[in-house]
Amino acid sequence: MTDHLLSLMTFFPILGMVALLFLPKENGNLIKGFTLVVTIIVFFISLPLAFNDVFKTSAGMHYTEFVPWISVGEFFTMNYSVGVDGISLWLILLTTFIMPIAILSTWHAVDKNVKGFMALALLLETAMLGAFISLDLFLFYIFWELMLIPMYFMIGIWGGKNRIYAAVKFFIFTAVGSLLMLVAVIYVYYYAIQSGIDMSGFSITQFYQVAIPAEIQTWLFLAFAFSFAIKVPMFPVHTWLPDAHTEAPTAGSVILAAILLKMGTYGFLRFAMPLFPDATHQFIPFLALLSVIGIIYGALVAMMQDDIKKLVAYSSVSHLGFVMLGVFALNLQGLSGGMIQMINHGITTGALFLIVGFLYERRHTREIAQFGGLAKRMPIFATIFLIMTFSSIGLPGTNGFVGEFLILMGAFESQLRWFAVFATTGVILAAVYMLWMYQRVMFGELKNPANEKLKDLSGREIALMAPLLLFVFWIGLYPNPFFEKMTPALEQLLQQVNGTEIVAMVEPAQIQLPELK
Amino acid sequence: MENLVQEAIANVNFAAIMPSLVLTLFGMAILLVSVFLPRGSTTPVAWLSVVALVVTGFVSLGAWNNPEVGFYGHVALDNFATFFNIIFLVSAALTILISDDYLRREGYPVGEYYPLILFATAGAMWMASGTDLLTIFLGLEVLSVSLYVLAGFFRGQLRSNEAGLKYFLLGCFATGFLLYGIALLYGVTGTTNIADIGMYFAQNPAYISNIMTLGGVGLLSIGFLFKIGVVPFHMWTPDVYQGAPTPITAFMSAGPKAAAFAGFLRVLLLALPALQPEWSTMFWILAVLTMIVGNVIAISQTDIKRMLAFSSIAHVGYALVGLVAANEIGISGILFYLLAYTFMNIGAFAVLVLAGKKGEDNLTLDGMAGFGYKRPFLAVAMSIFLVSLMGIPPTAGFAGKFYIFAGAVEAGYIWLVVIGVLNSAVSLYYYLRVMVYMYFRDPAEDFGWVKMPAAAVVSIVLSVVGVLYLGVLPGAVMEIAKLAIF
Amino acid sequence: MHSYDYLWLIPLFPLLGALINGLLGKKIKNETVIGAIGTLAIASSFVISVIYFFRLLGDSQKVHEQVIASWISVGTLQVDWGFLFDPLSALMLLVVTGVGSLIHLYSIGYMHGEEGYYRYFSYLNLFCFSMLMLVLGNNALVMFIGWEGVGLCSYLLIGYYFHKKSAGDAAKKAFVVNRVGDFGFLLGLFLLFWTLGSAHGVWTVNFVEIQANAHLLGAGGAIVTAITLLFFLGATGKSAQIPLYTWLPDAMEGPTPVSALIHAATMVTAGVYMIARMNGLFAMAPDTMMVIAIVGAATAIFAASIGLAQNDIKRVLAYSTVSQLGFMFLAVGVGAFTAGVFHLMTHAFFKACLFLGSGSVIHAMHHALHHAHVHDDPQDMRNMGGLRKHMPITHITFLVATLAIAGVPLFSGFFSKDEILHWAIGSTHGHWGLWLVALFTAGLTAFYMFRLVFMTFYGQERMVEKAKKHLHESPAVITIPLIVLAVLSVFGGYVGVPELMWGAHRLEHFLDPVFGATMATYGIGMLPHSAAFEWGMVAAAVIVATSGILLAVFMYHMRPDLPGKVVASFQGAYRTIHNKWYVDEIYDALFVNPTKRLGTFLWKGFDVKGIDGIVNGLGKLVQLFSGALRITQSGLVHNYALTMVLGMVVIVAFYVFR
Amino acid sequence: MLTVHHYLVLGAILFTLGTIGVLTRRNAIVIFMCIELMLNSVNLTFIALSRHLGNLDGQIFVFFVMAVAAAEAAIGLALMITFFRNKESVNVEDFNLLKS
Amino acid sequence: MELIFFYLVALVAVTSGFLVITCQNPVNSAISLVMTFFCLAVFYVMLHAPFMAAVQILVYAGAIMVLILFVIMLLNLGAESKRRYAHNVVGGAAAGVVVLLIGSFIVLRGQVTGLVGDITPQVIEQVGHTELIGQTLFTRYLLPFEITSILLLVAIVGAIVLAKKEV
Repeated sequence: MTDHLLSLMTFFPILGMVALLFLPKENGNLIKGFTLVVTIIVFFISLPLAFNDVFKTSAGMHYTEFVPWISVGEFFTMNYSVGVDGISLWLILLTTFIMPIAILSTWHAVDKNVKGFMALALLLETAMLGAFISLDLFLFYIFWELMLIPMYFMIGIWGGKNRIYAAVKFFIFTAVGSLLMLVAVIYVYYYAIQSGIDMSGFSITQFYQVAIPAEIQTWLFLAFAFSFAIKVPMFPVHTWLPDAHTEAPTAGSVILAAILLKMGTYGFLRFAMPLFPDATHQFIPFLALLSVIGIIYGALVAMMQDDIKKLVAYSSVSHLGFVMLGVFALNLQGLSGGMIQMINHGITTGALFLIVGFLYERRHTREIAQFGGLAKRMPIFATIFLIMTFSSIGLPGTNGFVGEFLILMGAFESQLRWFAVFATTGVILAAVYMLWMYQRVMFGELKNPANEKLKDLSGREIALMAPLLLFVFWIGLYPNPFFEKMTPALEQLLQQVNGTEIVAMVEPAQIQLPELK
Repeated sequence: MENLVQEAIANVNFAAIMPSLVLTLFGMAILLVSVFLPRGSTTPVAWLSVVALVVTGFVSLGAWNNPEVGFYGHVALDNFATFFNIIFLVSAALTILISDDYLRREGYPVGEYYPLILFATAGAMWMASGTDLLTIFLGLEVLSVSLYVLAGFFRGQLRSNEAGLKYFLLGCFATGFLLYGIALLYGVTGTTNIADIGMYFAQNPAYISNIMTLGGVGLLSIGFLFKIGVVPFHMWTPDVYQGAPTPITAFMSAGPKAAAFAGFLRVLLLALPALQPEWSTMFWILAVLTMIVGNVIAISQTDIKRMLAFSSIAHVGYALVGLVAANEIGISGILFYLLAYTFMNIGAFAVLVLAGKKGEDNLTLDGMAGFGYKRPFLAVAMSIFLVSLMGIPPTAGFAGKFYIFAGAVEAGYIWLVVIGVLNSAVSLYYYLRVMVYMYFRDPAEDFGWVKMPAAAVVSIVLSVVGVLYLGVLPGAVMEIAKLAIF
Repeated sequence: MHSYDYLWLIPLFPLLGALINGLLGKKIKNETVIGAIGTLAIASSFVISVIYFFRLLGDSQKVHEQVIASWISVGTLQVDWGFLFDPLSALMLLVVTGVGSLIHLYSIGYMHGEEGYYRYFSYLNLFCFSMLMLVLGNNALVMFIGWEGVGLCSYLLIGYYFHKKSAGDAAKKAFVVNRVGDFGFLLGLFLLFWTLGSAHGVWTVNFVEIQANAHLLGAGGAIVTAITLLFFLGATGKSAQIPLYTWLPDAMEGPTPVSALIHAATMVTAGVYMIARMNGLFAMAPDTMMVIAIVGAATAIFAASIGLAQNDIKRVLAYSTVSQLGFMFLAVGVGAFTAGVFHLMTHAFFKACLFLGSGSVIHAMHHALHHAHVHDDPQDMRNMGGLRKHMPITHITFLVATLAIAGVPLFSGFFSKDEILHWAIGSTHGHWGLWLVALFTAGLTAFYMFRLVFMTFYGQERMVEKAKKHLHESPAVITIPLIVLAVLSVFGGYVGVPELMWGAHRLEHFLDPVFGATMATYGIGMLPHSAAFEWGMVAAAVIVATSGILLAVFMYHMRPDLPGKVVASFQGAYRTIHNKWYVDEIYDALFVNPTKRLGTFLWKGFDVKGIDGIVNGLGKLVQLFSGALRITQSGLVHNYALTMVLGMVVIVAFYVFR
Repeated sequence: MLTVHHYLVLGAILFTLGTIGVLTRRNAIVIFMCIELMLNSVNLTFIALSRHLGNLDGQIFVFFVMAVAAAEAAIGLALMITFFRNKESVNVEDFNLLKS
Repeated sequence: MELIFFYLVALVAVTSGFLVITCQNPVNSAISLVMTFFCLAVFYVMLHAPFMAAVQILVYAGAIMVLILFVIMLLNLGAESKRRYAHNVVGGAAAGVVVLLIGSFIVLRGQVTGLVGDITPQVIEQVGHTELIGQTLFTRYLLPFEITSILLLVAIVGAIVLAKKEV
């Protein structure tokens, strides 16, 4: 069982999807319920990972599986090679954790073509989990691209009125980046082969061994980084995000914000940085600058939004800027902060999108000006919204603080000191835009008669938010269980990126560079 | 005289032409059958043709790893030829499966249609297995003449006439260049046999730079480039693809294109390997031009057939990338890609066949609005084909593109690959647009074509299976493609 | 060896109270029960605080740490959930829980009948919890939890009447301005952590360790100055000093007991407490000390000047709070940590008393106006006057507290303020300029406080006739806290009677374990002065205070027409200070509006037009290109053939002329 | 002395004439005739080369080219007839349904 | 002598070729083309390929051109073409000139370097051209010959399918 835990977890949703196709199309609740059960089962399958203490001590990959997949003689091989370490562990759990919540959120939100939506959601889950567990770059790429299609349809079919533009923009932005990455992936592979490494597939652990000259790293890193930066999204390639988020249905936004964006940051951690350490160091000032610009820029733009969802979307840009800053700090605090902030963003922003969804379901508008004074009618909602707002702001005691604090502290301790100083202003701006929004929506007189009859949260909706609330405070008050399992992996990553110990397997002189034509 | 006869008898090796022989015999038999069938009942002919193709397929497979040569070195049934034969047979079979009901719908239930496809397939086989420029030329002509007829098959339809005539005039024009090139090469080497030409240049490297050689190669290339549809010899493609009956368009985009590639590859790799630096450079430029022109023009198309025509130009550009690389991966990548392309493109056209109304005026983007809700099965299939055409995993299109680009990267053509992927990015736009219309727009009107003919469904299902199989488990076929190159 | 094992109970009780009221309050409904739960929670903490306080008095070891659990443990950063119990925190605990308990009690009566009663008590308890965390935390991060927690509760309580836009605005403003301060606090913490760690190998955020290792940074260095200045920026936010004081007057939108507890007695003094807590650090940066002293003095006089011209009873008190906080900062700035803490304590007593008194007045006025069906502002002093007849207890307690704040001898404020004045001129870090400003401010304070008293309790009854008969004294639950606080306002100062006045200054000795070492190490202390000089200073203070009072008596009691004339003759000056020196407007123009404009520009200009413009422009470009290339596809066989020939020519030429 | 180059140049000239015809004439049948002219020039080239090289392959090739030309003529003219039936024209500028 | 004769015939061939592309009436073009074909037949004879010359006349002039003329008549195209040139006549002519330049360059500067075989005029005289062609065609070119049969079959079927009036 544990031998194939990861595969079971990853492909169970696909099985569910196939089974789903045989359910009657008309019975929406049955389909939703079935999907919910599938995702919950996946969550329980993934749960043993969370309780495995091996991650506290060992940085390596666990639960590994290896099946030869494509092999074309001496041309190339690709393997189904998967595993999990302290970095991917949490993202996997985040995925399996968020999915049932996202599905549950669709209960009243999705009513047309339910079957299609659920099938896509399950396909998406497989793709996301697959990307997180892949240890073969080619496999990763497959899953990475596979994520695009379900999301594209989710936005395009179940989205708002500007959905087509948003869906196409989402698809093209993301695909453009990943196509360039593909070139780099192939290049790295042949580089490794030509430098005499007997590659078994596109194994990343073997790629780590390749000593690539700095000037080549530069280009490869750029290709990878571009792809991941779009996904993160970093300034200035973020503009797909507000549109995608605004138009996507609630569940789509939740998945997009909570998990899909993490693909980008995860890509940096897993691929771009350890594969090309020299280039990483070379580009850190630049990327950190973009992160900081993203933080401030996202916040300033978020401040002026009049659509709640767009505001939350821009706040994502800001928060992901924090994550990237922490990652680029390249020390344990920054990285841990970045990691925990990824989880935080998943929980908090996911929750905020759910909250927006609640409002939208009730009022069919997301325009801030349409609201005001809702706190009076919806006290429970107001409380939860408030907690999530402050979690987003990074109030100590909530999860947001732990992440931001560590990121800023990590950045401050690294060469990015001045970046950290400017990034800290994001702390102020976050309060400005979140509180202003909260005030305009929840406070004030209840003037709009359409808001008079708003109902407070239902049991289902509270059940949806409860686990998220739990994690807001858990991570805020006692984050050590999370840290202790990611630390060994992060330390190893640091060694790879900063390391003095990278052993060049081959003398650089021996390597025949393919000539650029 | 006695010797001559002995020699001639010794050279008659039916094993070397067995697939095409079987196919032409079937073709003639079916031609006869169709004469005796009552007017309008073409279904038996169609199924007979499928049987013919299947039988030929088994015959072809029997030749795998069992190369045969014969007829004074005019043909060689090697793995290369076999691989391409399978491509032709697959494309012909898929085409025939979608044709039957289509012909009836459009009002041309003519039995000769199927033998013509079979003959065209046979011609393609001669192109792939011909080892003499003459054989290749004749194969090309059999193929082309059949296609001229098939493109103009709907004789009451002006569009179809125009397509046939344009194809005919430009095709003959290109043939002139091809022949002139062959003549010049003949002048340089004194032979039209590919192996002999290769040997001649191997023995007399000085003559490679003979201007007549170079001019001959240039002119010769044009004949093939025209058939393949490489910019600037591509201009017939959109018009003909748009005007021809849709199944024929599907067929043309897969089988004949592959045939031209087969002949061209054989000529380039066996007769002219010495000129590789020259033609690699030229194909570099042509590949870039082809990709750009195909993709860019496709963006502004609203007729889906025409859009797919431009997209097929772009795909030729991708395949040419493998030719630029000219290494094992690149060349076998072309083979793989052509097979993958066969499935995905014919699949896409098959969906169009079923989506169209009589006269096919509705095969525009607007006409596809809401298609996903009216015909969910077809729309899902279409989406899979489009995704494959985009080159998104886990589909055949991605595997093929990966294969070819890997070859180019290995050969060091990084920038070419970068241009290639950027072009893929451009292509996303117009492929996505079809999906946008199918799923994200509300249905404009009802679709007239209610019946889902079993044969066409089989064709679509086979295409889907092919696309997904080649996408998820491409290893086996890639291995075969690797064994199929010289 | 004494045991302080149950220290964690002190913050726990209010937290429990907050949770119970917050989660179940809506179900409980009964106001008495809710109020009792809230009050009992904080009162229990008070009891423990008192017990532990006396235990500490008798304890030889004065500094106790208690670690509950590890909070964040990432590499070099090790943060615990830990408490620090030493004389300073013990004193603060008493003030917070003590005053807090009284205000809870008071609130039971004051908030009677308000919607969301449970919510109010939940927030109030939560505030106490946060404040206690702030006070008790043994490291900067736990303090920061409290620091931000009180900010949150402040936000919630200011915004308690959230249906009023002004309340929402004020709440948001308070939080955001505090965030600016937090920006400094965080950066200071980073710089401190990093410097101590990387340069000296001490990776810590623990106060005790910081105190012990601060000297490693080197006195007077640029880095330590930067660290302390950044921390001070944090303090200016929380404690409403220039330049971040603007939120406090607006914060008066909250219920009056909240103003008393949060915006007078406890939260706003957190900055002072923080500096006192890290005295070892601040003492090493004389430049920062000087800045603190100057900012404190400037704030004191500046806020006092605004207080002169306000008519809203709570606003006057608010500016007076800002001004008094300025005094405290002046104190810590000149090295008089004890005096600062001393004034913090006495100020908590008398200012809480004043606020609660004003609350009692407002309560009565509101009641009366409400019954009279008049929509006059119950907080506007121009509608009051002569209330002493109607509200004798309130009047007496208010008067006592006013005397205390005015610095009338023998009242608590006298001792603490006198000590500050004394240090301002006489300490190693003092300066006569500071003293002069402080002295003048003391005079202003006396003046405007008595102006308030006279306008409220004396003179004509200016309220509407119908309302007068509805005016009556507040219930016992309100007056009892008033009385207790009034008593404390009188006698609270006696713990710090200086030697000069034949006292023992018990407070100074009590706090010596906290400040003593620092003062000795960095040579902070009083310069030697003759007794005559010192008595002179005392006399000056008394005279100035008295003159202020007398001026108020003259202007607002004997010649009520005079103020109007004065105002008329100094129209411009009056308008300026009445409008708070237009600082809010200046801030709006300087920061708020440009930020908004920048945000709008970045969104509509840069994001939509710029980036998306480029992206969509690229798309458009490709489309244009596509349109152009399309034309080549003319449909004409000739053109196709011609293209082919040209292609042929180029290809052949390429081969031939290669 | 009559060399193979004479024939080759003549072939090139005729080929060019054919090409020009294809490029400039409007009548599809004339265009087709021009193509025939091109093919014939190629035939001439083949036979001249064949003669010069002393092997028959070139002449055989011509034989096949002729067969191909015949087949093309049949098909081409049939296509023109069908087109003419629908459009009353064989002017290539009337092939204007499919474009851009 | 031979050279002069060559030039004379070549002049006729080129002139008639020129007429093909310039004549207004397609019939005239066709006649000119037949003229060219005859000239080519003459050249074939000069090149010791009498059989090819015969086939040239029989197949081209006899069959193909008759077919073309037949179609021209059938469609009654004689009077129709007022404008004989397309709009891009200048471009076409210019392109033609370039083609000519390149073509002549190739054939003049290129060397005919192929292996010289043993079919000399003497051999042809001895064995007979038709026999030689026949032998070669039915031995070495057996397969292409058979393919041609299929090609012609396709052409027949195709022509019937296309030109047939109704289904």
